[in-house]
Amino acid sequence: MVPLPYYLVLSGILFACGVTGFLIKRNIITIFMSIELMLNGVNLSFVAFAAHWHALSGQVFVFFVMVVAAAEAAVGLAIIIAVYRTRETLNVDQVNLLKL
Amino acid sequence: MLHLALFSIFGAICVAGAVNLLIQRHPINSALSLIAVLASLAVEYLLLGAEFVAAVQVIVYAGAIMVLFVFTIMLLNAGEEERTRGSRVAIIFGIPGMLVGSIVVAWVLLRYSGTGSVPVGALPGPPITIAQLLFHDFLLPFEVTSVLILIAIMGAVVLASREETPPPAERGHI
Amino acid sequence: MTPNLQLWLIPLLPLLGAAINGLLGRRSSRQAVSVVALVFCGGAFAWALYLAARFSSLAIPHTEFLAPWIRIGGFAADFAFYLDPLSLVMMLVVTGVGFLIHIYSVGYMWEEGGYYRFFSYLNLFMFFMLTLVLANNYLLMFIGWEGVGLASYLLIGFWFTKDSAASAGKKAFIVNRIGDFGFLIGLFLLIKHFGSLTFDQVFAAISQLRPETAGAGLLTAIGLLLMVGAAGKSAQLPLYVWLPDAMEGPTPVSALIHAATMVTAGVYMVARSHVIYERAPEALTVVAIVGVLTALFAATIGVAQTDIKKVLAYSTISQLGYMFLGCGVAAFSAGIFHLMTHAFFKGLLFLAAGSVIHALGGEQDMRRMGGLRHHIPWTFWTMTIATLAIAGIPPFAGFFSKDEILWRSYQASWIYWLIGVFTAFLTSFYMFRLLFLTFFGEYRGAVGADLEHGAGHDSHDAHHGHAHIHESPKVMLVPLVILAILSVIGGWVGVPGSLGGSNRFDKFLGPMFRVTTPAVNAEHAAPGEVAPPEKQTEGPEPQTGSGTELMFTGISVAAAALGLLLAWWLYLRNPELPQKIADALDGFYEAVLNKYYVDELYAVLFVRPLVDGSARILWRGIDQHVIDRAVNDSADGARHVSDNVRHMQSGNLRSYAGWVAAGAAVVIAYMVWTGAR
Amino acid sequence: MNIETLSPFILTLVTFVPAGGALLLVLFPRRDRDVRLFALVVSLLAFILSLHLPAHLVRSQPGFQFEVNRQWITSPNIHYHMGVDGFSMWLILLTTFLTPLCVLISWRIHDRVKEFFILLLVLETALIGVFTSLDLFLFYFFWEGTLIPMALLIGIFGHERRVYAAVKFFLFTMIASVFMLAAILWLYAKVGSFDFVTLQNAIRAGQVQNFSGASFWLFLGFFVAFAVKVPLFPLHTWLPDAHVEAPTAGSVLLAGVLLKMGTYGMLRFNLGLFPEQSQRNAPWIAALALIGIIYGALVAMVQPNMKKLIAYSSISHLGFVVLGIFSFTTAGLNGAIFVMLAHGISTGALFMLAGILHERRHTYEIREFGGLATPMPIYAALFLFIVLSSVGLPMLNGFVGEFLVLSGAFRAHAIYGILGATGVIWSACYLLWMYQRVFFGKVTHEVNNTLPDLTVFERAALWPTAVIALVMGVAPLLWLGAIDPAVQKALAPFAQVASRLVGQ
Amino acid sequence: MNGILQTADYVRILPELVLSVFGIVVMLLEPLFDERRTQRTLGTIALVGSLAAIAASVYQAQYPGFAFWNMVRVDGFSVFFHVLVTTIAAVVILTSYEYMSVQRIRAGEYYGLILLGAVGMCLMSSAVELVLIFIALEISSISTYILAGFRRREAASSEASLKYFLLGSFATAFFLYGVALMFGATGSTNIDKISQALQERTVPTLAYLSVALMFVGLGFKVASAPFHIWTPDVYEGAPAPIVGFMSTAPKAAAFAVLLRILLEANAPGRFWLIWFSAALSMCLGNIGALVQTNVKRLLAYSSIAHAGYLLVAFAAAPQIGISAAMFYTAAYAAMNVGAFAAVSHFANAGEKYVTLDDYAGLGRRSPILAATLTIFLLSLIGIPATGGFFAKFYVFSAALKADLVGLAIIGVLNSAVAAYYYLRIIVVMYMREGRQEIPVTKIPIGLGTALVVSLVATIYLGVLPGRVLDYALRSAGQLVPPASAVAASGPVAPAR
Repeated sequence: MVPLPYYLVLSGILFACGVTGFLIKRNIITIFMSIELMLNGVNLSFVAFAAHWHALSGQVFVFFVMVVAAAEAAVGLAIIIAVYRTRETLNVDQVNLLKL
Repeated sequence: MLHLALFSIFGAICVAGAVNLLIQRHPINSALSLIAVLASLAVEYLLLGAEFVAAVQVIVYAGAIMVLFVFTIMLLNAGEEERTRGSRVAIIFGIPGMLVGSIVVAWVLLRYSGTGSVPVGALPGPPITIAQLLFHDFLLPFEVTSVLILIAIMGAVVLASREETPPPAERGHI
Repeated sequence: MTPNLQLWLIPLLPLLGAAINGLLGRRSSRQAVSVVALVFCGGAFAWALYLAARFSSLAIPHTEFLAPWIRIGGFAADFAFYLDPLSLVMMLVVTGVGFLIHIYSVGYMWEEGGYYRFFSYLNLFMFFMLTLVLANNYLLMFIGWEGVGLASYLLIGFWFTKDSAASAGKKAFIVNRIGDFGFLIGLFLLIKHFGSLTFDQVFAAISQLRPETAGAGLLTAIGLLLMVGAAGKSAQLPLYVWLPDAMEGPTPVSALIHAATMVTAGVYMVARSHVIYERAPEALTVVAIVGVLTALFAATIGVAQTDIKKVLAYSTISQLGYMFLGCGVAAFSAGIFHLMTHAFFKGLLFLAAGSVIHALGGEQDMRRMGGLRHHIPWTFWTMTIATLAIAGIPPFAGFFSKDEILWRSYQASWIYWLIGVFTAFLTSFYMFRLLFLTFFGEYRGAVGADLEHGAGHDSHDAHHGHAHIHESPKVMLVPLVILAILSVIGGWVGVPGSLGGSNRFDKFLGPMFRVTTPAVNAEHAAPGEVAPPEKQTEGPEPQTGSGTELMFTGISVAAAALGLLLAWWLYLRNPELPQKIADALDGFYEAVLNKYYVDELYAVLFVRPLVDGSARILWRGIDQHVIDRAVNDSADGARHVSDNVRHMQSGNLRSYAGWVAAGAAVVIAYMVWTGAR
Repeated sequence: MNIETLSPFILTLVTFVPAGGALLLVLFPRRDRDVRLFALVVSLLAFILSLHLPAHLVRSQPGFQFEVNRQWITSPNIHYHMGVDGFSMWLILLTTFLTPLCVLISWRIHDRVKEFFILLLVLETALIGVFTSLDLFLFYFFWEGTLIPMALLIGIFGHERRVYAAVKFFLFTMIASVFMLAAILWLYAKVGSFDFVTLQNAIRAGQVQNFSGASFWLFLGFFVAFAVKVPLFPLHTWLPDAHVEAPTAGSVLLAGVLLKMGTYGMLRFNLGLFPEQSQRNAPWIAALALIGIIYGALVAMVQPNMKKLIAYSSISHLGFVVLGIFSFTTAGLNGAIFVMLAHGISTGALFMLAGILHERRHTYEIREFGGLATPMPIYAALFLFIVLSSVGLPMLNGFVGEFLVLSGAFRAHAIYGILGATGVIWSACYLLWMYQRVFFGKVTHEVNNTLPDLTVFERAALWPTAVIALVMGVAPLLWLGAIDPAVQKALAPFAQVASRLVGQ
Repeated sequence: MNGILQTADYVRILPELVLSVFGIVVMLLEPLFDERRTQRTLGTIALVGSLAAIAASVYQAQYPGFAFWNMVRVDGFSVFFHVLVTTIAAVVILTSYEYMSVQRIRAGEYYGLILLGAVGMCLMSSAVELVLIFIALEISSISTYILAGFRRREAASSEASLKYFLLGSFATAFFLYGVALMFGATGSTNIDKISQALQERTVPTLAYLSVALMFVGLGFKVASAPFHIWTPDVYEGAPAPIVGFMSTAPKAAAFAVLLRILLEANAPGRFWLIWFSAALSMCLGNIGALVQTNVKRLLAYSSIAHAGYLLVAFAAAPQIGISAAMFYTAAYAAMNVGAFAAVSHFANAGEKYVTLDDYAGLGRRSPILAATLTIFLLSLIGIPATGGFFAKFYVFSAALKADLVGLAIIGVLNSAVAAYYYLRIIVVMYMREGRQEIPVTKIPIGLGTALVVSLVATIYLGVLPGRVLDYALRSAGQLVPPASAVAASGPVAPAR
């Protein structure tokens, strides 16, 4: 018997980790991973809520999220490759052509 | 009781993996720790009785997406990330912001009553019922995802394809 | 029923002349121009004479409505003319003297460039002057008032290529404007309290005012303000400064505008407003004091001037002072009387001076003249007559009018009289000085030698290149003669009773000044007023005083004679003496020679500070360094802020994420806070 | 056809004929000469049409006439509501009168002729629209509409620092007028209508909720927008720059008409909608006006640049107008309108004259000239005439208005009249001094000896102004007759207001 | 809900269907044409597709109601946005003709992405189910990510794409989290159910939290402060026509979603949130734009400011506020697409000429282009007789109706300040002489049409806005049930 808030907090922690990763990681790919981390955190709370409300729609939602995540991954990695081609680096701090 | 134990164990692994993702400096390690997170999350789903989701989690995420990641990392043979200090803002505003935000969220979530606790397999998500929803109530979103994926494919092709189109033609005066 | 007198003809004829000459004159011959000018001006004169002839048979005062001008709400000011003895006299003087001077100018200006301009201006002046004297309300009067100012501006600056002339014109206009400022405020007061500017209505309303009602203070204020206007126009202290400079204009102009007519407008206005002044004793006193002081002050300056026209200018100011003194002691008819005679002899003086200058090819400095009486006898004799007249030697015109003023002023206060007499002495002194320096002794100048005189006279020089001094042409002499005659007999219309005369002039004018004078006011005159003037104003001649009056007459004549003798002694007997005297009291002499440095004083006190202040403080200071600066600075400030905002856009992805996260944190915190409440 | 049937459409016609002309101009004529002629014809047509107004205005009836009122947009409830009364009619005529002269005076323009005249005509339409519209929205519409063409005229066809001037002009007026927009919107939100008359009645009847609280800010919102246009003392800094840089025609319309938009707005809207507030704020406004009169004159006196001088002089003159308006006296208001018209004529003419000189010598610096009366006598004579009319010489247009304004101001507060009357002296000082420096004395610069006198077009542009200046001075009743009833009507509420104020 | 789909269901997603079909067709046909002809042909097909979609949306208007078991709801509101989005797509396609041929961009994917992206945007406006909204949002986002990076050779382009993508997904995650919490708070993801749930029960804190998170996500999409930060970089880097597209269509869609979620779902406690976000957006956007020298970047800042103006309408009372917002999106779309069309034409190959200095003397060199651009800029300033004026006007009057005097004042002041930097462009075009000679090509037919269309739209909205306004008002009425209108006007109270 696990109180629902536990799950929610866990998901929250994952989400927070994702945000932190986005903020502190330099490598674009890792940053992208942090985004995935955030999505997973969200998924967890979806499932948890689904259990709480006894509504399967939550789980379906998770399913859609995964699909979206997959699509994003495809596009994102493609973009990363494009950037790497033009800039020869994966460090975000060096991807700052556009500014001010 | 066992339930709580399992939750805590795998929850711990999740958090550990997530943290590890942050502290690892080589993308590969981060990717691997992310996989750990995903796997243990699948277990959490099982605990919540979402077998289908759990399965999909393992197959799609761990199976497909992460492979993609690792593949890209290899392709661009990304090395150790150097600790450039490009952004003060992220540290000065971002981190505190994150902390404040997460604290508030955590406070809300914890204080969020109206929850009993969740028994193991409280809501069995067998494929049948899922399918019911997916192909009936959520038919339209399901179909639309195909568009999404189509776009993703096109995008990948356009952006990542290496075929050389000649550089833009300069227009002369007219 | 009053017949329609077509009064409007009188001002409008000259206007027509001015318009024709102004618009067509450039292409038409001098003959045509002079004919037009003379015909229209003469027409006005003729019509004035006709009216004068009919005058006795008219219902006086006679008002003639021509057209509406301004009418808003209850207020109305129309083009309407007003005929009464006063305006008749003025009208005759203006048209008559004006006409003569027109004739004279034909000769004087013949060689000048811009001939048509001159006559069109001259006619324009006639128009405005006649409007001024014929107006039936103050606003119409103000038209004429400003208009004559304009005309004098144009005529003084007639030789506009001469900078001095141009600035003189400007100076005249602006100083007049300062006077007009006071005049305007006076009018506003009238409007505010009587809701009208028409003489009849205003005066009627005022006669209703009981002095015990607070009207007195108001009337004093109005009186003083109008006085400011008059002082500006009639060149009284402290606004007289423009008149001497005005001598830059052609001499006929000086004769017509700055001696005979325009400058007397102030006197006319004061006389016209006598209803107000009679009820404002303080104002009247001020008028008298200003008048007497001006008379003295100007006379002293006149003593030391060397420019023939300047001497005449200062004597004009001084004579105007007499007129104001006259009005100031409520002897309005006396003032007007002197105005008339003065018009004759001063006009004559100027014309004669002009003839001298003409003869000498533009020479104006008396130190380069002398002994001219053989060369230009006509001019000499007429000039002599005029001098005698102005000096107040009986039986010439000036004597009677001046004497009457002095007598009246004595009745007001002996100080007035004393100063008056002294001024009379000075007057005759400097006038005879002028006469002697110019016509006696031997010739000191050098005509034909290259003369450094204004561009305006170049043509003269060209014409009189051969060094021989010649009498002026007939067309110039005729007016001289006529005016000379007038200067002799002009005064006889006002022979005082004491001299066995019956002062017809006073009888003619007196009534209109007397009617509105309620006896009651005598008592209510402000206390401390020495011999409240109303008592004597135009009261039936105090026969008892005739003896004393004779005595005073004698004194003033003596003073005049003394002046004559002194002048003779100094400038004919031993001509080196003046220089000695001058050296003896050089500081004072310098001051007098330089007109007490009044112009310089004004420059230091008003002009410089105004110009510099505007330039430095207002324009560069406030306008550019405060207001404009503020505007531009705020613009720069905005740009500065914008630059800082730009730097949020560091271009670094993680920073952006930082902003987003921070923003999200704020939003979340706020929302939760709201929700938790 | 019967002329009477024209009356309902006349305003629309007068307003949009120039714009239509501009449209045709876009499409048709190519050669510059045709463009000029066409523009001239159009503007003259507008003028002739506008003559219909005074011809058929019922002078005895104070209200709005020639009204046209159609629904334009249902929500927001915006009407195409136009109408004129004694105030606006003359300003419309002033506009239509000046525009042909502007066309004539701009005959020499060679660069981008087409654009120039298109902008000019569009500007005319916008100006007329401002004076005709009775729907606040429509008013704002035209009000902003004047901004663009004017700014472009200055910015494209102006002189050296034209860009700075144009931007300054645009921003100043723009920023100020948004306050008015805010006020208008507030009124609309509360009353649900933009119609001037409706609003007026609603306010008079006190049907606007929490109006009393907001009225001051509303008043201020309108006032600021107008004060900048006038321009009132501290807000005037855009004017000299704009004038100096603007092309002649631009300056003429700017000084002649645009500035009047501000004073007209005060008269129509500040007094019309917020009588009480107007009464309360009159003291400081009058103070600003007086400062403007004296300050403008003094600064004008020391300007080395002819056009700047004229610009500052307009600040001084417009001060008279504001003073008159906020004296709330019959004379004051009548005078204010009359000064508007007179100033429009004489200052417009002055700018034309200055422009003529600039065309010949390409400078406005006074010290570049001197003794011009010798080479160009006719020019000098006309210049003097206009200067005198601007100085306020009786029998010319300047005097009547100033006299009325001052007497009105004096009636309101003696000190207003006295301080204002000093303006009479100042104007003589700066204008005559300038005239002397430019025309009198010997010719100082050799170039000036050869300056040609007025051309036919220039005379054609200048004579009408001179004649009108004279007529306005001699027969002001022709104008006042129509103005006075409107003034009486406008002043009607102030009686009650005064009593109410006393009550408080 | 029975298991059978009626034709009505399909009609109610007809535009989306049409668009996706044509998108796929374009994509498939691409290989069949050779390099030269591909551009024009495919462009034409895409254009036809979008036109058909417009027709479909108009036709669809006759069949209001729910479809696919309460997934989408066709009402005036959604139809409005359908038409808007599809029109924008059409105009952008027209704009792109020339651009593509110059840039040698692969037409198939390009047009395909525009069309399919439009599908997502249409769905966003009509979806009433958070799942669907999320997916639609992703579709539109992802397609714009890709389009932003279409000039792959340019480092700037791909960088823009990367930034947009990463930050976009970041924000999406927030939005998703919000959805999850909303699901947790109400047990449903259907907007109507949610609004019911929120009305019958006392609103749990969780709901507030979720609204906050969703606002973060959507605020990012509409580029409202403080989530505007990405806009300038992305707009600068992305291809000009695409900027025209993504600054209007996805934004409009996102605003539609925001409206649905905030107003239809009657999200609690939104008032001050929007208030501050609006004020901040206006100020930051305008101030930031003052010193920009790159026209695309300048317009990016201006779009932030315009998002702010739009949010003002959100803060105002629901019904009139919604209609104001709808009108604003339309007007803004008209002028901004037009402006970027002009910019993209002038920018020339490789987008060389995008700085203010390049625009110097444009008024002389190509008066037509300059004039049109001027009109768009004037409209952006908000000069009468242009759509921009009425948009602002309507928004501010709505705000004042709701007694948001403060916000309205901030708004008008900002619009006055904004005048400065738009004016700078006009000034440079007309009042400066061009320094270096820049090739000015004559306007091709496609672009010309695009310009004319947006010009006409701008002027029409500026002179006769009545019809559109009325339509917006009516559909807003359908959108907001009176009950929620009352409830929503509740939070407005503190403003007084």
